[in-house]
Amino acid sequence: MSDDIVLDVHDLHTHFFLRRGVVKAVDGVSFSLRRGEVLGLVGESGCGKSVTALSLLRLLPKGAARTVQGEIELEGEDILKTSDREMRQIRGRKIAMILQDPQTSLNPVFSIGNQLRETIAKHFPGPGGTVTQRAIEALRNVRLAAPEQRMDQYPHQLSGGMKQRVVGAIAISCEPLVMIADEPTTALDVTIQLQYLNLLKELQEASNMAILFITHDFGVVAKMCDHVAVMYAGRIVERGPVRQVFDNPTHPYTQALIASVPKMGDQRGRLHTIEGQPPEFSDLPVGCRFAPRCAFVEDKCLSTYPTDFSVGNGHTSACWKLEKPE
Amino acid sequence: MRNLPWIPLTIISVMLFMGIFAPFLTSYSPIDQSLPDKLLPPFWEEGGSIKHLFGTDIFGRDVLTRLYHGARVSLIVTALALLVGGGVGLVIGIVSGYVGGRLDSLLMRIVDAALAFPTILFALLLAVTMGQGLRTIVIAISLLLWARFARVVRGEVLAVKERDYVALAKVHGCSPARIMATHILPNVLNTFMVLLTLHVGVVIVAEASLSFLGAGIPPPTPSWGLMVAEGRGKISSAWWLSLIPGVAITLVVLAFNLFGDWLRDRLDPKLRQL
Amino acid sequence: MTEPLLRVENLRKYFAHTKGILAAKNMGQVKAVDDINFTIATGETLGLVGESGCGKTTTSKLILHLENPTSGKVLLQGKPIHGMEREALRDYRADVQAVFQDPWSSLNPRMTIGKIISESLTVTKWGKRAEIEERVRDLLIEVGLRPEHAQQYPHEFSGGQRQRIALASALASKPKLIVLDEPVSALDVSIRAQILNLLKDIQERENVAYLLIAHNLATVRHMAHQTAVMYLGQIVEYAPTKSLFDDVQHPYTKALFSAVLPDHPDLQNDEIVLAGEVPSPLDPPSGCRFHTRCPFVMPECSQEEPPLRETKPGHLVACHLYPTA
Amino acid sequence: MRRYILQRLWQGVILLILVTTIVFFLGRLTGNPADLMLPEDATEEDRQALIETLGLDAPIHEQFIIFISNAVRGDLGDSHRYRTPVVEIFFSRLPNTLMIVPAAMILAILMAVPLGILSALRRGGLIDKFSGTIAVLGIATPNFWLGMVLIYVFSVQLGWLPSARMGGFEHYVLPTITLGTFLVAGFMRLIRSSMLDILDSEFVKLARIKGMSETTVVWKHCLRNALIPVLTLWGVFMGGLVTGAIVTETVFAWPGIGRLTYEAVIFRDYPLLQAVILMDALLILLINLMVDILYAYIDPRIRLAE
Amino acid sequence: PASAAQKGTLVVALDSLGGQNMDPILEGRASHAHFQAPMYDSLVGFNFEKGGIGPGVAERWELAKDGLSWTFFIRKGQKWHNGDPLTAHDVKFSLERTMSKESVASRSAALRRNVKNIEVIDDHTVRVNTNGVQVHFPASMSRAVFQEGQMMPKKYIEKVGAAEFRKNPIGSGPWKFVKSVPGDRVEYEAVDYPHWRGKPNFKRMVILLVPEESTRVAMVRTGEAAIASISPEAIKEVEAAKLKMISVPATMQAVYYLWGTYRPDQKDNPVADIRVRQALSMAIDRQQIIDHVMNGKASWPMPFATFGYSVDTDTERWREWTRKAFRYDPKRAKELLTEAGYPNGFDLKFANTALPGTPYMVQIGLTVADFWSKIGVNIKYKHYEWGAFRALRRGQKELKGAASMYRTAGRPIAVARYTSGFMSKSLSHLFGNTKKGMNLCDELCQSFDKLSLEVIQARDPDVRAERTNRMIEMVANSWVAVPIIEGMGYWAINPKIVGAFNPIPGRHEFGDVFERMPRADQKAWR
Ligand SMILES: Nc1ncnc2c1ncn2[C@@H]1O[C@H](COP(=O)(O)OP(=O)(O)OP(=O)(O)O)[C@@H](O)[C@H]1O
Ligand SMILES: Nc1ncnc2c1ncn2[C@@H]1O[C@H](COP(=O)(O)OP(=O)(O)OP(=O)(O)O)[C@@H](O)[C@H]1O
Ligand SMILES: [Mg+2]
Ligand SMILES: [Mg+2]
Repeated sequence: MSDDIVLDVHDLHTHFFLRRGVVKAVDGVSFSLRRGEVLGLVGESGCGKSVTALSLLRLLPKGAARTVQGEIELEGEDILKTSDREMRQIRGRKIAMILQDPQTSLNPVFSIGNQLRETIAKHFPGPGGTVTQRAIEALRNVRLAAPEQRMDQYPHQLSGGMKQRVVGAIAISCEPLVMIADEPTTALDVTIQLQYLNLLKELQEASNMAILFITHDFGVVAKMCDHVAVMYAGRIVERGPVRQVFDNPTHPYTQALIASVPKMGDQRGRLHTIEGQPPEFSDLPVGCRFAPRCAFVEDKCLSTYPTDFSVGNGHTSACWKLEKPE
Repeated sequence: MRNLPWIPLTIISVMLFMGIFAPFLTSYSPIDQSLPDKLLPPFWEEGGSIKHLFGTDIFGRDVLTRLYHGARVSLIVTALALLVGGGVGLVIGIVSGYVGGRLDSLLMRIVDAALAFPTILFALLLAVTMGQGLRTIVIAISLLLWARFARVVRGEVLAVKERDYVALAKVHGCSPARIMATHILPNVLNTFMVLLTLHVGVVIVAEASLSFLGAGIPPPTPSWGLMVAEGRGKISSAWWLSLIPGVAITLVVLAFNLFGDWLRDRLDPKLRQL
Repeated sequence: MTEPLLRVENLRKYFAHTKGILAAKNMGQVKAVDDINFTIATGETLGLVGESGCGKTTTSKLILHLENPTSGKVLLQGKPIHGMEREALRDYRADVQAVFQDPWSSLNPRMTIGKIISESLTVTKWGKRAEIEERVRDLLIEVGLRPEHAQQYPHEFSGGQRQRIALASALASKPKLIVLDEPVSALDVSIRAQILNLLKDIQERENVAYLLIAHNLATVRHMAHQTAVMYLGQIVEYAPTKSLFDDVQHPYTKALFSAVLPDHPDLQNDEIVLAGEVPSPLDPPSGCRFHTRCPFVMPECSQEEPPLRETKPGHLVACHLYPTA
Repeated sequence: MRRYILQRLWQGVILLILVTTIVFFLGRLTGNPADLMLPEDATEEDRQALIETLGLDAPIHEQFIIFISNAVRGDLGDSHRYRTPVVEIFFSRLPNTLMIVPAAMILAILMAVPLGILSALRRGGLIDKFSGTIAVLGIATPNFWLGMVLIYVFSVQLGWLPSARMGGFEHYVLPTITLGTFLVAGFMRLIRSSMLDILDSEFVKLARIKGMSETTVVWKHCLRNALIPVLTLWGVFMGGLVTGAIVTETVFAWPGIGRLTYEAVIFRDYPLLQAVILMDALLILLINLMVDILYAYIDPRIRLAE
Repeated sequence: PASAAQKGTLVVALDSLGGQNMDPILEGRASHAHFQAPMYDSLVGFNFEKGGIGPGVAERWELAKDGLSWTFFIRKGQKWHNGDPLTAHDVKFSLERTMSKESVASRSAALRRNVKNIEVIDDHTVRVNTNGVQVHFPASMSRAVFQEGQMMPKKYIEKVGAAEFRKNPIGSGPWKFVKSVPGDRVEYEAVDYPHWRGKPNFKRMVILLVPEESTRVAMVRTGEAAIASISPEAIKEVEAAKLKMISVPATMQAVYYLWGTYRPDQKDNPVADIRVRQALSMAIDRQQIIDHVMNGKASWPMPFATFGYSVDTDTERWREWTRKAFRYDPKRAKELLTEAGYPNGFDLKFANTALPGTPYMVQIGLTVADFWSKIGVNIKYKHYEWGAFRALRRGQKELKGAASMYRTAGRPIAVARYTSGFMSKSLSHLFGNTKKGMNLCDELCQSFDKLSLEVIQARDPDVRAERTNRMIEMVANSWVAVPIIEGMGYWAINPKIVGAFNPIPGRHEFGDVFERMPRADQKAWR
C-alpha cells in the first residue's frame, strides 16, 4: 500500500519572515497522498492551506517566506533538496496546480493556445504540430466546444467557467502525478461548479492522478474527496477518510465547523457557532491553538500542543480529549 | 518611529529649516552685491575662505546665503504649484470620476490634451504675456500638474466609487457633495499625498527649465533652479555656482522621492504605478 | 388584500451597452432585470437566488433607489419610490437600508465606527449629538459589539465584526426593510453562522423585513419565508420557501438545487448537469430564456415566453411544463 | 479596432481645434511682432506700415477667420520672421527632431526595460538601488544642465565627442543621452512598479507552476503586461519630451522643431507659432495614435474589442 | 604663393541670426551685419581704422551746393556674383527697392521721407535728390550706421523675380551665398577674384546659430567653430581655455532712462527732481561695473550715445566732462537726496530687459539696482522679456516715473539716437510729447526739438558741431538718459584656426571683416 504513496509531506514548516514578526503560516503539517487519492484540505480562511500548496511547488514569495523544516517526498525523493532546474521539470509535469481565480490566472495578453502549448512544449518537446495536437486534445478533454477555434482566443473572450476549464486543461495536459487544486471552484457558479467538479473527478479517475483538493466547502469535500484533512492555524488538526470524519468528527473544531453549516434539510433553527477569532499567526498560543475558542478546554490544552491520536482506520485527531487514560 | 524614513526626513527638514529661517542663518543678503568679492571659490578650494563657505557668485553674493533664500523661494514655488495644480487636479479628478458620464468624458479629453501638450510652451506664452514672476511660474507649473493629478485621482475615484460604502452612503441618504467630501476625498487622499511628494522634483526641475528658457523666477531673487541656470555657463571655471544648487536639488528630490515611496508603501502599496 | 411592505411591479432595468467615449454607440441592451414582480411583507424575509449575473444585485439597487428603473415600479407601503420628492426620498432612505456582500469594502476606512453607524442619522438630522451617540451605543450592543468600538476604525476589525458594524449602521434609522445582498458569502463558515443567527434575532426583535440575496440555497432555506429564483433577469419560480424546497418545479430551479453539493458523501443528489454556458444577457434566448440549457426542453419553449403561473397555492412557476395549477 | 482608431482620430481633431484656438488668441496677447521687428528708433508710422504689411491691422476675430479658412485649405501662412511659408520651415526642421527623439526613446527603452525588470526582480538588491539612484538623478537633474556637463566632460575635456550641431553618428550621442535621461528615469520607475505588480499576479504564479523557466516568465509573461502601463502613461511622457526637445535643441544648437517652437513664441511670429503648435499637436497625436495601436497590439483586450 | 590660396572653412557661431533673411529689404535687425554683410556691399563703407564711415561701393560722394542732393561716384570694375557688372543702375534700383512699401529694412520709412528721387547720371554716377537738407544721408548708406545702403542686382532680380532672388540671392561682396537653413546656418563660398574689400583666405564660411553661450565656447574650444560671439561673462572661461579673446571697442553703450519725468502726474515722483536724478548717477560705481561685471573689457562712457568715433562732437571735452560728472560719490548722492527731501530714500520701479544676445544687460541692471539700493532707494526691480519690454515702451503706462535699462549700438552719428529718444514726436519722448493734443512739451522739450532739427540740417560743419554739442549738453544735464558704461563686442577665437586680424572699431558684427581674417598658418597671434 505504502508503495502507492506519491507525495509524502512530513513535518512541513513554512514561515513568513516579516518586519512585524515571524508568521508561522504552516507549522508542522504532515500528510501523504496515494496514487489516485483525492485528499481534501479544509479550514478557515488564512489557516495556511495555500501556503502549504505553494510550499509543495517551492513557489513561495521570494525573500518573505521559507520552508524552514520538513520533507516533501515526491516518489520517494525529497524535492526540497532538488535544484531549481530539476524543480522546474517537476512543476507542471509531476505536480500541477489549479488556482482559485480563473479571471486572473491566465495571462491576458497571450492566446490560450499559446499558454497551453508552452506548457506542453516545455515538458513534451516535439514538433509544433504535435504540440498543437496535444493542446487541442487537452482542451477537448476538458469538454471545451470547438477547441481548434478556442486556441486562438484570448482569456477575455471566454466565460469564467471556460477559463477555469482552460486552466484545468493546462494542469492536466502534462499528465501530472499530483494535482493541487486550490479552491478551483470558489469563483464559479453552483451550476458551473458542478460541471467542473464532475469533469475533474472524471479526469482524475481516468488518469489515476492524486489530487490535493483545497477548499472550505464541505460539500465539495463530500463530493470529491476520499480523505480529508482539517487545518486550523497552520496545523492539521484532524484527518481521516471522508465518511468517517463527516460521521464522526472528533476534533472540537471540526465538530463546530460542520455544525455551523446551514443544512438544506432543516429550517429556521439557530445555527451552531464558534465564538471568538482564530489566533494571530505571529502570536500563537503555546498549547492547542483552538483552545481559546474550545468548549471542552482543559488546563492541559492551554500548555501543551496535543499529539495526533488515532481514532482508527487512518482517522487521527489532535485533541487531548482523545488521550486514552493510561 | 523606528520605521520613519529618517534620511529623507532629515534632508526635507533641513530644506524647510533653511527656507523658513533663511534670514537668520546668515549675515549676508541674498541680493546685495559685493563685486570685488565675485567668484570666490568654496572654502576648501584654493583661494576660498570660510567667510564664504560655498564661495560667491558673479556679483560677489554668498552662494550659501542664496542657497538658504533659494530654498525659501523654491519651497514657495513648489508649495504653491502643488497646491494650485494639485488642488485643481484633485477637485477635477474627484468630480470627473464621481459624476462620470459626459462630464467625465469631456474633462478627460481636456486632461489628455493637457497631458500630451507641451505645457512649457504655454508657460513661455504666459511668461511673455504676463511677465516673468512667481505668479507666472506657479500658473505655468500648475498647468503642467493638474492634468496628471486629475487623471490619477480620477482613476482612484473610479475604484473608490465602486466600493460598497459609497453605495451605502447613498442608501443612508448622503448627498453627492457629501459623498465626495466625506467618502471619496478622504480615500483618495493617500494617493494624492503620494503624488504630491513625488511631484516635488517635477516642480523644482520644471522651474529650473523655465529659468533656462528665460521664463523662470526673475533675478535677483534666488531660487535653486535659477541658480543652476545662472551658473550653467561656468561649469569649467566656477563649478560651484551650478553644482551646489544642483546637488541641493538632487538631494531634496531624492529625499521627497524616498519619502514618497515610503509613504506609498505605508499608505497604499497598490499605488506603485506612479 | 392588505398592502405588503414592499411591492415590485413589472420592474425592468436595461443597461445600454455602449462603446466609445465621445460618440457613444449603442451596442444593444443588457436586460439585467426584465419584468419582475414580487412582494415582501412586514417582518418577513424574501430570499432571492440565482446564478451570478442574473440580476439580483440590480434588483436590490433598484429597490435601494441607487438605480432608476427602465420601467415598472417599486412601491413601499403603496407609494412608488422612484420620482419621489426629496423629502419623501429622505423618509424612504430611513425606511430601507442595506448590507452588502463584501465586509472589506462596505465600511469607509477613513471613518470611525461611530461615524459610520450614525451617518444616516446625521444626514437626516435625526437628533442631537448626545442622542445619536446614545443610539450608536445601543446599536453596537445590539449587534454584539462593545460601545468602545465606536472610536475605532474599520481596519481594526475582522470580517465578521465588520459585517456586524454594517448591520448596525443599517439598523440605525430603524428601517422597515433591509436589503441583504449576499451578506455572508464572503465570510468563513464559522462566522457565517454567527451573522445569520444575529440577523434572525434582529428580525424577531425589530420586526424588520429582509430581502436576502444569496447564492447559497441552504442559507436561503434557513432564513427566508418566501423565495424567488431568478434566471437571466426574470423570476422563474416564486413560492413560500418551504413549498419551494419541498417541491422544486422549474427545471432551472431543479438544476440549481441539484448543483448544491450534499454535505455528506453518502447523500446523493440527482445531479442535473446543465449543458453549456449561461447565455449572454446582451442577447438572451427567445421564448423561455432557459430553453438553451433545459433538459426538458419542448418545441414551444423557444417560441413562447412562459408566464408565471400559480401551480399550487402561492407557488408560481414560469414554465411550459406546468400549464395550469 | 478600426472604431478605436477612428475614435482616437476624432478626439484628436477636437484637440487640434482646441489647441489652435487657444494658441491663436493667447499668442495675440503677447504683444505685437512689429515691435520686435522694428529697429530701436522706428517711428509710429513705420510701425503702422509694418503692421499692415503683416496683416495684423484687421480685428482679431477677422484674423482668426482668415487663419482658419486658410488653414483648412492647407495654407498656414508665411512666417513673419523668415518670410517663408511656415509649413516649409516646419518640414525642413522636422526631420532633425525626428532623428533625436526616437533615438532618445530607443535609448530609454533599451536602458529602462532591462533595468526596470531587473530591479523589480531583485527588489532591494544592488541593481535596484543603482537604478533607483539613476532614476532620481534623471528626475532631479535639469536637462540643460546635464547637457552642459556632458559637453564639458565628453567634448571639451575628453575630446571624444563633438559638442554640438548635427552631423555624423557621434553627434547624436550627447543630445540623445540628454533627452533620454528623464525618459529612462520615468520608464524605469514605471516598468519596475508594474513588474512588481505583475510578478505578484496569479498568471505569473501559474506560469511558474507550469514549470516555465524564469526567462520565459519574465520576458514573455511579464514584459508585455508591464509595457501596458508604460503605454498608458505615454501622454505624460510626450509632454515632457517636447519640453526636453526644446531644451536639448537649445543646448546642442540642434535645428529641430522644439527650438523652432520656442523661437516662434519669443519672436511672436504668429503664423509660425500657430503652425508649429498645430503641427506639434498633430505630431503628438500621430505618435499617440501609433502608441495606441501598439497598445492594442500588445493588449488583445483592446485589439479584439468591437 | 601657396599660402595665399583659399582653403578651409571658417565656422562662426553666433547667438542670434535674427530673421536669417537673405533679402536685404526683409531684414530689419542688426544681425544682418553678421550674415548679409559678407555677400552684399554697401553704397558707403567703413573707416576700418577709426570706425565710422569710409568708401564703399561708392568711392566718394559730395553734397550739392544747394544741399538738396548727394552725388555718389561708383567704384569701377565691381561685379555681381553672376558676373554682371555693378553700375549706377543697380544703385538706383537698390535704393528704390529699399524704399518700397514691401521693405521692412529698419529705416525704409525714413528713406521714403528723405529721398525725393534718384537719378542715374552715368554708369558710375548716381544722384540722390533729397527732401530738404540731409547732411547725414551718406552715413546712413553705410553699415556703420544702417543697412539701407546694401546693393542688390537689378538685372538679376528683374529677370528671376523677387521670390527666386530670396532663395538664391547674389550680391557683390567677397562671399557668395551657398545655402541658408533657417534657424541653423548660412553657408558661403569665397569669391575667387580680388575684391576691393579683400579676398577671403578661407574657401568656405559657415555662420551657425548656437543659442547657448557655453555651447558656443565649447565649440570654439574643440575647434568645431573658429569664432563665437560671447558675452563678458564668458571672458574668464575663454581666457582660461587659452583661446583668443577679441573685444571690439565702443560697440555699445549701456544707458538707463527715467521715463515721463515731465508729466504733471509725475510731479511728486522723486525722479521728477533733477537732484534725485543726479544722485542716482552718482550712486553708481562705474569702475566696478567695468572691472567686475564686464571683466575689465569695457570702458568709461561718453555722454549719451556718443563714442570716440562720433562725428560733430567735441570728444576731448566730453571725455573730461564724463570723468567728473559720472564719478562715484555715494556721499554726495545721499546729500543730494537729502536736499531733495528724500533722506530716507524712495521707491523706484526699475524695468530691465536684455536684447537677444546681451545677457550681460541683466547683470548690469542688477548691479545698478544694487548701487541704488545702497543709497537708500528702494528698488522694485522687474525683468521683462525683450518683446514685452518693447511693447511696454510704446504705451509707457507702466513706465512712467520708472527707470529702465537700455543698450544703444555704437554709431558715428549721435543725432539719430537723440531725436528718437527726446524729440516730442518720437517713440520715447523722454522730454515730453505733443501727441494726441496733450501738450506736454515744456521749454526744455521745445528747445530740444528746435535744436535737433538744426543739427540735421546745418550744412556748415562748425555750426553743426556747435549745435550737436549743445544738444548733448542739454541731455547730459537733464540726467534723464544716463550712460553707465561703454561696452564692447566680445568674441572667442580659436587661434589654431584663425590668425590675427583687426575688427572695425564700433562695429560689433564681423560681417565686414570675415574676408580680412587670415588663417592661423598665415598670420599668428602675438
Ligand atoms: N505573501 C505573504 N506575506 C505575508 N504573510 C502571508 C503571505 N501569504 C500568506 N501569508 C499568511 O499566511 C497565512 C496563511 O495564508 P494562506 O494563503 O495559506 O491561507 P489559506 O488557508 O489559503 O486562506 P484562504 O482560504 O483565504 O485562501 C495567512 O495568515 C497569511 O497572513
Ligand atoms: N451598471 C451596469 N452597466 C451595464 N451592465 C450592468 C450594470 N450593472 C449590472 N450590469 C449587468 O446586468 C446583469 C446583472 O447584474 P447583477 O449585478 O444584478 O447580477 P447578480 O445577480 O447580482 O450577480 P452576482 O451573483 O455575480 O452578484 C449582468 O450581466 C451585469 O453585467
Ligand atoms: Mg488560499
Ligand atoms: Mg450581485
